Amino acid sequence: MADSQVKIKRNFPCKPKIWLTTEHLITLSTVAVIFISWYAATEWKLFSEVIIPPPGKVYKTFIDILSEGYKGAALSTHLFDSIERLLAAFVFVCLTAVPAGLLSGYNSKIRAVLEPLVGFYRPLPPLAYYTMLVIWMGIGNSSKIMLLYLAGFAPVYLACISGVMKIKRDYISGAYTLGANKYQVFVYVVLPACLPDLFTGLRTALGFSYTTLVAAEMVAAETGIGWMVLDASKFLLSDVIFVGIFIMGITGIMLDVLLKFMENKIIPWKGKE
Amino acid sequence: MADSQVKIKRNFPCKPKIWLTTEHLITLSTVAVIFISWYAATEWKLFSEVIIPPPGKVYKTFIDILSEGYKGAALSTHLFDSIERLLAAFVFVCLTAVPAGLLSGYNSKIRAVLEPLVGFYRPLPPLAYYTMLVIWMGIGNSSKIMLLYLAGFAPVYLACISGVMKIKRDYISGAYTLGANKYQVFVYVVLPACLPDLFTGLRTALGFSYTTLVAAEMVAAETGIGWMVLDASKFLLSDVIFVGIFIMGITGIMLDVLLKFMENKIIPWKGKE
Amino acid sequence: MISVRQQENLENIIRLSNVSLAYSADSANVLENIDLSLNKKEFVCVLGPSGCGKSTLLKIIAGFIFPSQGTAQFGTKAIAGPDWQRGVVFQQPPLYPWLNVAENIRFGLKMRHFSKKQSEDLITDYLEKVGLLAFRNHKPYELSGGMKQRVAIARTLINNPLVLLMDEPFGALDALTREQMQAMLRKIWLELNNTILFITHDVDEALSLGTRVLVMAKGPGRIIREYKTSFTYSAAQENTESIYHCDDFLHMRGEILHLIRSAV
Amino acid sequence: MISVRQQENLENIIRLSNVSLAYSADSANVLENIDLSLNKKEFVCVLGPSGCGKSTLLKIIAGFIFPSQGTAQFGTKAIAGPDWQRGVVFQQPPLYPWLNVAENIRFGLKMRHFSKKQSEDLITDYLEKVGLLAFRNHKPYELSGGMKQRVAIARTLINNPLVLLMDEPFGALDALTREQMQAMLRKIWLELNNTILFITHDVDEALSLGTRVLVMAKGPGRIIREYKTSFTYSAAQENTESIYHCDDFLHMRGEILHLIRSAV
Amino acid sequence: GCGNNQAAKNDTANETPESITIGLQAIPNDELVAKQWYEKELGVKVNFKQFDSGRDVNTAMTAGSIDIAILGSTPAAIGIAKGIPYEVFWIHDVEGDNEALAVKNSAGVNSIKDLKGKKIAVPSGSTTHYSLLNALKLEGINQGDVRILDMQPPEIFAAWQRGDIDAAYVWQPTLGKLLNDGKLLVTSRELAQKGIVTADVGIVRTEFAQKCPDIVKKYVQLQEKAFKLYSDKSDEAAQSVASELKIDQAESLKEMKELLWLSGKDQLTEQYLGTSSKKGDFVKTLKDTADFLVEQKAIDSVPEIAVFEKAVNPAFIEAATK
Ligand SMILES: Nc1ncnc2c1ncn2[C@@H]1O[C@H](COP(=O)(O)OP(=O)(O)OP(=O)(O)O)[C@@H](O)[C@H]1O
Ligand SMILES: Nc1ncnc2c1ncn2[C@@H]1O[C@H](COP(=O)(O)OP(=O)(O)OP(=O)(O)O)[C@@H](O)[C@H]1O
Ligand SMILES: NCCS(=O)(=O)O
Ligand SMILES: [Mg+2]
Ligand SMILES: [Mg+2]
Repeated sequence: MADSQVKIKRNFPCKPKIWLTTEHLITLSTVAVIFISWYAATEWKLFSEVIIPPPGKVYKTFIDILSEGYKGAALSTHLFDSIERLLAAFVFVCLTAVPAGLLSGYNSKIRAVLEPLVGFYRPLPPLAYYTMLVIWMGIGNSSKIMLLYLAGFAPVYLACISGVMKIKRDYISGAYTLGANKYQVFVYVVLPACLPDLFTGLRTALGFSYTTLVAAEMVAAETGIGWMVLDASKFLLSDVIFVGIFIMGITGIMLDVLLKFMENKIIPWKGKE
Repeated sequence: MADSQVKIKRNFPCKPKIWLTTEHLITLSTVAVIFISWYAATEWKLFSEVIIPPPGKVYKTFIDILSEGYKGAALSTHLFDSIERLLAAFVFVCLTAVPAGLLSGYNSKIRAVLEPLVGFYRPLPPLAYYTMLVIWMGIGNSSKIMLLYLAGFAPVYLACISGVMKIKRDYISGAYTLGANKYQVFVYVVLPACLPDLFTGLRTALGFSYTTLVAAEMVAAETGIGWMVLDASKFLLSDVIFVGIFIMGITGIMLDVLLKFMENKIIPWKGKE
Repeated sequence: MISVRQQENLENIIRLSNVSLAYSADSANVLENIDLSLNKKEFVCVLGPSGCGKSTLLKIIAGFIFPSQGTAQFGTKAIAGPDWQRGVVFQQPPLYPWLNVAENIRFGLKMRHFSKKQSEDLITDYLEKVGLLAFRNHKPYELSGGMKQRVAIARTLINNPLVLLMDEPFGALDALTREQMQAMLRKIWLELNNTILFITHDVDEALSLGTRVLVMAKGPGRIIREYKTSFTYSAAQENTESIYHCDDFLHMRGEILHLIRSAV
Repeated sequence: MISVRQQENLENIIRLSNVSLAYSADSANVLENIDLSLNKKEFVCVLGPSGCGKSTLLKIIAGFIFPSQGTAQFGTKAIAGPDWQRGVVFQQPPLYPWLNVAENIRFGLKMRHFSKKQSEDLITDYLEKVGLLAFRNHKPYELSGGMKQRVAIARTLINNPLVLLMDEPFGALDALTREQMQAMLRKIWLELNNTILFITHDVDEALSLGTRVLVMAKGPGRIIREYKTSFTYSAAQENTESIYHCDDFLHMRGEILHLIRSAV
Repeated sequence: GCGNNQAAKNDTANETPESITIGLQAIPNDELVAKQWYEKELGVKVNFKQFDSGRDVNTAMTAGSIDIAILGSTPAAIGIAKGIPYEVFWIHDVEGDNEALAVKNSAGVNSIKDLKGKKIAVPSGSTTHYSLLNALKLEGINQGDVRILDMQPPEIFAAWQRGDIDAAYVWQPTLGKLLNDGKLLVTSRELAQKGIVTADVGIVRTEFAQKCPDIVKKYVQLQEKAFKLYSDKSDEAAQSVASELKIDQAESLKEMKELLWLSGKDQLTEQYLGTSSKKGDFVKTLKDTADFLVEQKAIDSVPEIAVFEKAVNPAFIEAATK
């Protein structure tokens, strides 16, 4: 009889995904606590409005900027211009830092040329050499993209080197004994074996480039989220600063989630070797 | 007879270290090429002196600053103050980001609290929130160290999480079957197993903090290498800027080498599992 | 003596009832309808074709994975995770590369707060048992395959767990070392009365060690036959080699080999 | 037929002269004074206690490490690195986790620019040979220990290298699968005439496969005895089981076991 | 510093704090001349903080990190409009020829009107930003007709060299460098004559001013002393500025002369701060500046004139010159 059948709860070592876990609830609570403290702090006027604008005002400013734009450009324009610069830089990073890093890890001669250069410029603050970049590349988008590019290059480059160094020796010797030449080992073994590190590098690089956004938009920008925040800070518009910071934080998280998603799609074997 | 003994060249799979390798020579040549191009470019006056000062002048300025200091403070004071800020931030990073990251990797509830916060602030440009920091913490060293600390926190935190995620499951199950409790697994397995990733994170963080140095010393500093570069740029003293950049690049490399050295001492098994 | 042990054995220490396991919701069952009890002080050997689910079975008892259906119990409690009373020797030994051989072996004792002095003697003892005294301070990556396996064995044995779960522990050992290890394990078992689940692909080994031999078949993994044996007691007393030539042994060996061959 | 092969064998394909090896300048020699030639079409099995340097010897011939003293030659040239003509089956198979079973097996063919069509049939053929047809699209981390080993074997065999270097390739296989694999390897060897160096810890296996059996001792690792054998030809024609009972076999087996035992 | 310690709230008007913090900018005026005397004559320990622009001064004031500081009238107007608790008590200088609109020779521009369609660089939110916008407005040029780029002086110079920009409204020393291949269109001195006054002013945290009026008074007296030194022995004054800015004496004198210096008495006139009972035109200047910034949508709102009246406090000059 159908109703005598007992449904048995089944366990699987690889659990199916649940959409709302305890962890999600904890995260939501954390965010809620922060918003409530923020609201309370401003409600009880613990700080002046210049220091911490109340959530309501920030929201209002957001709506205003959304409908009217900020200083002659729509919010979408600001956001789009920034993202465009970021992505342009990011694409160049992928096209150059990945091969440069993998080759440097693979061939000690190439590393001998590139690593010291990267090691030298890597700790340099963008603000220290930005003037030089403007001198060489002008005040247009190219110097801005260059700055973001330089910020992103080093993390990817170094992650690739360290990825190559960590490859199991047997993966490589195995390939040789199966008939691969140096080039094939590079393409069919080094590259896939480094993918996990590569993605970590790309995610670091994206965050890092984002971090340089305000510096990049400091000079002669008329649009961009970074510029908006900087401009607002000149006029002590802390509500606009907050709006800008929220937009950067949230778009930053979104880009990162996108990369994470791609990572999971491309490297299903991660952590299962 | 003694002279009939033939000396045989011996090979070892683990080669002894040679002090001057081909790679070193290539590195030296690279650096030489850069210096020569620099020299040539200024000698033929391809750029104005304000844009790229000749090596000779930069050297002279370096000697001058070395003997007389820059704006009332000795070069060593500038360097020392910057390094002090950096190291203070770095120590705080080690003390907080490492446990926070390892615990977040180990316990999904802790991660649910911390990861979104880090994910949110991580892409934020220091320049965007520095104003806030100064408003909250004043213009003293604390806001500067805080900025450097925040720059360093995220890379270490994320590296630790990813390190924990990559640990072979058998390392952990093995420890449980040998009698370890959760706490012991953390201390005796998770921590050592993550060391390679931890060091990668620390090196990224140090470079990243360094990168934030100028921003940190932008407001109301009177000493510091970052401040020196920024101050010089206001008066278009490009020779001083170059001196500052060289000092930052070289000390940056040195700190990194130091960390690498420690890494090799502490993790001799890296890449040999 | 044999009958005394048989009587003590009545108490179940591990009990799997109607266990099935699938690695994911959309894949077929790897194990199906497994009913298995390990009695106290039993030495159970598991034989079966490659991929039939022997390691999977062991992982369930160890508490690394949970049955998709059915229940797994240790004593009177459901198995909720790993525990040092169920010691495991893995098919691929996960030695800690940051510890040397002696430290790897000391790991369990340290976790269980043995004093350094207490441990030292035990470690030397076990290093000798597995023939690695000279490699005390070597790092795992400086060892050969068989040496790693022996470190892993010592690391688990030194803990003296109630239940020992061993997944082809002697798989990478040469004939001689293997015999020595078998003798050592037998001796420990006779002295300390652990309950042992021992996966092997060597029928001789199973017969010369076990008090019970399980034969598994695949597609899906299940237990198709059980043999009670007692050659291990003779082997403990006489020369091991001798049991290999006794008729009972050869007969059972032939039967099992036939069974495995025909089960496919 | 046997004598024909013996004659062809005269040509050396691998030659180690007076080889010693230490893993670092301040550690003792792992191998000392190894003189070893592999003739064309020979099937050489290596036996020896755990840690005596079998894998190390194989790594030298594979070209992964270089002798500290002495020379290693492949044909007339010094061995300068790995090469597909010296195919290797590792003790712990380094399958690529980003490729599925079929892709792992196809790896060598792809490197050597075989067309997809040519490869497909070969792959199916070899998957069948190692009994993993059903696991074609599985990822390596979804396989059992023995299944991984079989994928690694297929991956190397499909390349049909001149020299096959195998490090305990059947170590994780159950009796039946092992016999099947042995038969398969023997067949391939007879048909394709590869030269094989086969490390094993199973004396029966060595005797039933090899045309020559080397016995090594440790401290430092060296070759202490060589046996010429031809049981493999009988095994190829008759039932394999039968050779295990023939007197010659048992005699040689006893001698080798005795040798290994006394060498310590 | 004085009043920094909330716990030690004390009603006695004249506390002597342990130390005070003064915010400086690199402007060749009385502040830098007087700097040498502070430590000795104010009778407290003095910490100096160097700022790059008025924007950072506003931030530090909000944080309560400094007690007395100098900043431009534009950032001062922003700060007051935003309710940062400080008062203007002194005018260090009125911007003269040190801030000017320069145009590159190659741009082919001869008057402000020709700037249509050109790129003009200016540090946003500074005195020159205000001056530039007003200069354009006076000539009837719409903001939309030109491209105004926010840049800091070093980048202005770099972009100028490359020909990326056509004009820039900046201050010394960058201004001088630009003029090597450029010419002046208008200076802040000329604008001041048309009522577009920009200045560098002294501000004091309101709380500090109430608690330690004596120190503020003494501070004003030292500015007077500097003014006198500049009028009587300009070489000596120039020397002290030169050593502060690490430039030579002739250069510093030249730059000092580009500024309009005011004595305390000047400042008490109608034209500037006025008196406590009747505040002068500077209140309106600040309010105008703020209004203008709202008009330009740089800030969102401006308070009543009364707020600016309250924020301008000539009482310390009155006390000092008594
Ligand atoms: N993580 C996994 N995900 C999916 N399938 C798996 C996983 N681990 C094992 N399997 C499958 O489960 C089956 C049994 O594997 P198991 O490792 O238990 O075999 P075994 O009997 O131990 O074999 P061997 O003697 O070769 O070690 C195999 O078919 C294998 O493909
Ligand atoms: N990477 C290494 N560094 C240092 N010593 C090593 C290294 N690899 C092996 N050895 C040492 O060399 C000796 C021989 O090792 P090898 O792996 O060749 O043994 P084996 O004969 O293959 O043993 P098994 O049968 O256990 O696999 C051992 O004593 C081992 O400790
Ligand atoms: N010359 C005044 C500069 S600022 O204070 O307006 O930034
Ligand atoms: Mg298994
Ligand atoms: Mg080996």
